[in-house]
Amino acid sequence: MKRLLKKEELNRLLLGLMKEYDVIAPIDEEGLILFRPVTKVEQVLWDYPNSLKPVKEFFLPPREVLFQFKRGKVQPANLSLKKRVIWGVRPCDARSLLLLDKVFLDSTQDVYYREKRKSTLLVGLSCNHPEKSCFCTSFASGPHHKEGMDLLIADLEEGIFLLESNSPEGEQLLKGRGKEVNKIDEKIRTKIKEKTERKIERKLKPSQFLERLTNGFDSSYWEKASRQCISCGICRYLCPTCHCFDIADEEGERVRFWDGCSFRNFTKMTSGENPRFGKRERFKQWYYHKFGYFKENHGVFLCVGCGRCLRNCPVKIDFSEVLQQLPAQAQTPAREG
Amino acid sequence: MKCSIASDKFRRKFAEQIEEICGERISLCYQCGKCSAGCPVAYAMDYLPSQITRFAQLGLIDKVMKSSTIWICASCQTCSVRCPRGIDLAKVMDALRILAKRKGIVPKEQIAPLFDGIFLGSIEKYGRLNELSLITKLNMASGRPFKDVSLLPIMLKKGKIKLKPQKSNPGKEVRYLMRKVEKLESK
Amino acid sequence: MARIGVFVCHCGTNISATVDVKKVAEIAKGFPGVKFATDYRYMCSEPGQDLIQKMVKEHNLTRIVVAACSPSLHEKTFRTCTQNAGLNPYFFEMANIREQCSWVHDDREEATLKAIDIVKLATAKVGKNNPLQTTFIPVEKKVLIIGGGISGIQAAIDVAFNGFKAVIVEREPSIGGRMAMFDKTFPTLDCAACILTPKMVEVNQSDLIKLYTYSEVEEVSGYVGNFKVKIRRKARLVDENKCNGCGTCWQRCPVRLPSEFDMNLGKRKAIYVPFPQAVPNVPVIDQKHCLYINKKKCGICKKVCPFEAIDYEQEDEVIEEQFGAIIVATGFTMFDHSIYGEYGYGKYKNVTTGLHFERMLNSSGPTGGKIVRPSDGKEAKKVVFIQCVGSRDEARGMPYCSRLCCMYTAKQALLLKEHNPEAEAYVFYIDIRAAGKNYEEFVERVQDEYGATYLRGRVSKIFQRNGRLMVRGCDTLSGTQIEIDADLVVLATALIARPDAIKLAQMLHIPYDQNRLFTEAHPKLAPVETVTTGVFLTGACQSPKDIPDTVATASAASVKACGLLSHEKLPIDPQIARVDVEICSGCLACKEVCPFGAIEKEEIVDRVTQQKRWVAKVAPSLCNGCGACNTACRPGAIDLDGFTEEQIFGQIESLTADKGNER
Amino acid sequence: MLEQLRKKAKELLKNKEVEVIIGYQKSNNNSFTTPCFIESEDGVDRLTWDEHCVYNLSLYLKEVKGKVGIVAKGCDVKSIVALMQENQIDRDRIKIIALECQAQVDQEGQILEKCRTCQVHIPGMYDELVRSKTSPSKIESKESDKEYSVLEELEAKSTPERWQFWQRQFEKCIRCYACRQVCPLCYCSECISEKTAPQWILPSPSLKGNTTWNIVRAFHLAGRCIDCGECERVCPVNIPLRRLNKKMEKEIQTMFNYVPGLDSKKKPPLVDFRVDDPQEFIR
Repeated sequence: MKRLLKKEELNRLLLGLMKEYDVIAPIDEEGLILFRPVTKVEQVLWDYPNSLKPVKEFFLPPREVLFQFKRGKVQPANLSLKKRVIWGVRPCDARSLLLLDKVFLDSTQDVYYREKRKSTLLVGLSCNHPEKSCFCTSFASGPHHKEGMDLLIADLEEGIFLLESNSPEGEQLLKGRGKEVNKIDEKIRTKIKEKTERKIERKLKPSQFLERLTNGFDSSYWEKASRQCISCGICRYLCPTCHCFDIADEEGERVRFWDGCSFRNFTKMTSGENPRFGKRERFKQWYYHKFGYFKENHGVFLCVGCGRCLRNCPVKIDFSEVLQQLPAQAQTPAREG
Repeated sequence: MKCSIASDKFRRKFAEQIEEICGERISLCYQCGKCSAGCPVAYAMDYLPSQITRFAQLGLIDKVMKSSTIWICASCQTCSVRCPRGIDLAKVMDALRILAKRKGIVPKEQIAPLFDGIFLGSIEKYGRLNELSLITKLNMASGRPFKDVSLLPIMLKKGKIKLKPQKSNPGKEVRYLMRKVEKLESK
Repeated sequence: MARIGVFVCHCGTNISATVDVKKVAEIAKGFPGVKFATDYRYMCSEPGQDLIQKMVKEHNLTRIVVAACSPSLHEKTFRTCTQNAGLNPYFFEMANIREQCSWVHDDREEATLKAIDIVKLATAKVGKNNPLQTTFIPVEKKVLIIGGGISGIQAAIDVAFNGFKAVIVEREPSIGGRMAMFDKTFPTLDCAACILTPKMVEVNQSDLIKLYTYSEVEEVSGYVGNFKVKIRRKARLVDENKCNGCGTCWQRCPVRLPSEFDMNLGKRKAIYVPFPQAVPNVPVIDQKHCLYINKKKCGICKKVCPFEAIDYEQEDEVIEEQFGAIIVATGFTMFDHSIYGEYGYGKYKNVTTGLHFERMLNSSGPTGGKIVRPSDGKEAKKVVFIQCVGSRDEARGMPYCSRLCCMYTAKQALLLKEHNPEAEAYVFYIDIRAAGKNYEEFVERVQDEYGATYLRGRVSKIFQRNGRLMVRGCDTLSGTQIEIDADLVVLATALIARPDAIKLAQMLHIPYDQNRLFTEAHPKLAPVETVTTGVFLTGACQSPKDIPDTVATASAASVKACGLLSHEKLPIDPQIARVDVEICSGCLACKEVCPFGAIEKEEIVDRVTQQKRWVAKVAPSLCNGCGACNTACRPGAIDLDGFTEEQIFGQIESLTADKGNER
Repeated sequence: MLEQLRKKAKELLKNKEVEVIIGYQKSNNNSFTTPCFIESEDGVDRLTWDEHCVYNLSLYLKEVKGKVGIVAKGCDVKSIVALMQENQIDRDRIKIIALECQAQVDQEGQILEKCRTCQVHIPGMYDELVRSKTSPSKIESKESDKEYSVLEELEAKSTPERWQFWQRQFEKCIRCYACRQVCPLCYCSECISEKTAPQWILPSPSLKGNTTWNIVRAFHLAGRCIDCGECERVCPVNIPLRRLNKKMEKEIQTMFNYVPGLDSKKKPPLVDFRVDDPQEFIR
């Protein structure tokens, strides 16, 4: 179902949702654009580059209590959650959830993730002003993709919005709102969509990645590519698809929290052995996981091209280029990287 | 109070004088104060016995001679018995009194020197003490003529005082002894 | 899982009067891991220890906690007891419920609760104790003695008597120190030289004693049993092996200089031996004043020396030797009393110090034993001695009593009278401290027999009137202000630490007090030891001491040193710091903060990267387990055996676990 | 300046004085720079120098083995000094190509806070110095007097207010450890935050753990931090970390009259003991 809504009608839709659901939407928090629970329509941002942190934090939180214990008594975590809406999700982030679903729901189901996923509606906002670092079109996504959302809002500018449902729940929300969408509206939308897609200059050719990775595992290229890297966790933590975590006991709680393969202790074993001790191995692992192993296991790349890794890298490593420059052949790599 | 202590020679001479009279060495005193602490009449003295010793050590003769202490000392010998350095302080006091008398430094307000004179006079005259004349003479001389008058009848009644002086036979011998002492003293 | 036994001591009524020991034991039964708990009247008694050993067998205990007094008293007792029970001695913890509980509290209920917590901490810790093993290190059988005064000389003689080698390092050209400057010694009035020189000769002739005079210790590293010491042998410019001390050189030397040994009252030459009995009897050339060295003129000494012993080209030499123990005998120096302007030092030539007077008394001294006024050389008849100059003066001097001034002043007053019966001696004192065998009698004799006048009080001012020194003081005993016209004033200046004492202390890693005096390990029970094992103290570098005390500490220190050396190997306490080289990043902050110099740099090959890198290494024999490195280590690579982070965390957790969840 | 820089770099490589030069090159989108590692003479032309060279390259010194040349600004040289003091690098294998630097700018083109009070426009230690011919001063020199003015606002707050301020900041922390990783002085091979037996710092991003982490880091840098400001720059959630370190710097300067990174012969005060050290804090 597609409907055309004016700004005020859209606001009314949001206001209505706030009564029934916990609404999470992008806001400006002291200069940071973050998804946060909102109670007022005015707080919500409409025109924003993508949020600093991806929405994965609402499904795989940075810190999550699995259960509590005290002197032998175990108290399971409360999994029931109030119905919630994440409003204003960008298509890239929505797609990242589909990729995470493959990890957490495909075979063994992760109840913590599943319950959160089940009780959440995603209302997306298509992207008209992509950033220089964006490259979603290279990874089966795009600024106007509705994949993974219950409802997608497309900004047709001049205060008119085209809303398209993508699930029964989404359809339910749209019922009786705005007016029918006609062909002209569709045309305007296509035009905007194409214009936006053209703005995304960064184009990758992932089709060759798998082969290059297979050949390049031992390449000294990685040594040079990783040299600038400072092994922080920014790219991993801000990536919407990175999903590694660690588990620890903290004062009577067993918690699960984000971890990343860039950290030296990520693979450190009790014995002291560490198969990925070196920076180069840790740097490389990220690419092999995203574009090698995940592709082999799930048929898709574990990347949505949101560009956060590029934008936030402290030393301006161009992650999108690293694989482009990986030599196609296994032999001697380029002289300097 | 500012004063220079006496010269070494003078001090030594003074100490020797005392030693000559009573045989006690005041240089032994290390000022522990036990004499002053035990003296039963210290309350009435202007300087404590230990202070007198210190003055004597430093040769401050004037201070020693003019002090009431040497006259108030009752020679009870408490200090002598207790002195850790074995100084017989009662003897030293005696010596100081003798020296004072020799120098003619006898304070008028002190009864003790008066008493001594009258006492010795009585001995010289009678060969032994005549209590009645001693009391009468002493009270008259010290300007308190009626001091002990009320006691007289009781003492007479109990035979403690005789109106007539009792003479001792060997009065001559006593006088001889006293002459001899005077002779020695004047040397 | 550890099986813990808790034993709560009554200590008679020392603990039980304030702490409900039965209750403590009862509650301890409920602590994690505790399998047995009881109380007993005297745990340290033989039946008490038997009880522990019996219960270990009966209840199959693997860890012991004794709640009693301070570990400094009985930890060793119970460690041995634990060992005798068949357990590692470090599977024992002591809970101090006496000094830290019963003795300092009076509320029985509260004190009992506190005792329970203290025991809980100990049980939490003991459960995480690791078995520790005592290790051993070899011993170099040679003692270094720093300082060649009477203290160092006596120590060397005693070490040699015990059959061990000793090396004396003396800064001056001759051994002998201060005692060589004295005339006679109190209270016996023995001639100082007569009793000192035989010892100096003995040291010189002993096969076991080596003398490095005109030398200084420059660097000390290593640890007990294995000290490595660098010694700088200053250039004498005279070959010790060739010279036989004939004296031709100094007789002919044209340069006359004030003699330091004679307190500048006499003269010496630019090539000189400090005093006739010097050991070794080899002169040194004073490079600052030698005409040849400075102006390339003269050179007479070289020409006249029949043995060609003069070597102007000689240079300082630094030698390194290894020692098993070190005895510090660096002595003292005199307080600089010029700070007391009222005593007119420097202004009036006739105001001198005890050491000046001592040289004047000495018949081989600069005045040939005459007491004179330095101003005109005429005989001094009236001498005023002032005690406590710089001692017992918190405002401007040292807070402590210098301890021997009372005695040497009495001695000097006596000797003054012996030299000239006509002379007068006046002594201003605050208290007479004559606490020694025959000391009090001596002071009395000086007053009584020799007629020295003792005046109790400090001198306020020394000034000049009609060309004579006027000393204004007070006799508090008579309550009179006193002025004495004196020929000579002798100040009994305080004995103080040498100016470079701190440098030496830091080199040896021994502590010193606010007065820069070296600190003994325990003022009562370890008076000649320092906290650095293998370094011992003797003489006045520790506190002012007279000759008998100095000699006594010298013998004590040498016995302690020889005791160490008599072992083939030395055991070391295993409760020391340990570096986890996997974590150590080699910043060596630990090395900087270690007060014992126990940490050194070590190169290792990294297990993972296979590359060389620097890490910290603990020398077990030097480490005292103080934990300073532990706190300085940022990544937590250093842990302290016996006090590991796990143990401490365990203790904290045990206290917080049940105290409600305040999160 | 750039010409000079490239020339000197070329010489060093040519004469085999160094095997690699760590410098700056233009990043892919050209408006910024990124660190680069140059191992041959013909790579030298990639070197660049402008007001976007914010990175403190001394960070890489420890991991690059052998003889190495480094392009360094005044502030970067301070960290090299500190690393030498702490035994981390061997001065002999390092050639410092120092650059006179007026100021660096952030992504928005604003002059960095630290540059406004910079005292080391010309580095204090170097092997080669590249100076600008004109020396245009973008900075009012007076501002260097106000070194600690950045703290004024915080110091004016009451203790509870300050605590609240920092709690709000630490709440944001995601424990990406970028502050640690970018810090040249956070070189520990294993960080205390990674220690698990016992665990000093809760590893998950909880307020408690975050607070401990950030405060422990500030303490570990006390008397050592040379104020390159990199931690604050890289923090993805904008925690004003520089203020934390600057406060420590100020306290230590007041107490011990010591500024880190200026003299490699001096001992940092927190690993040094002197009898006359101020001891008010333990009274």
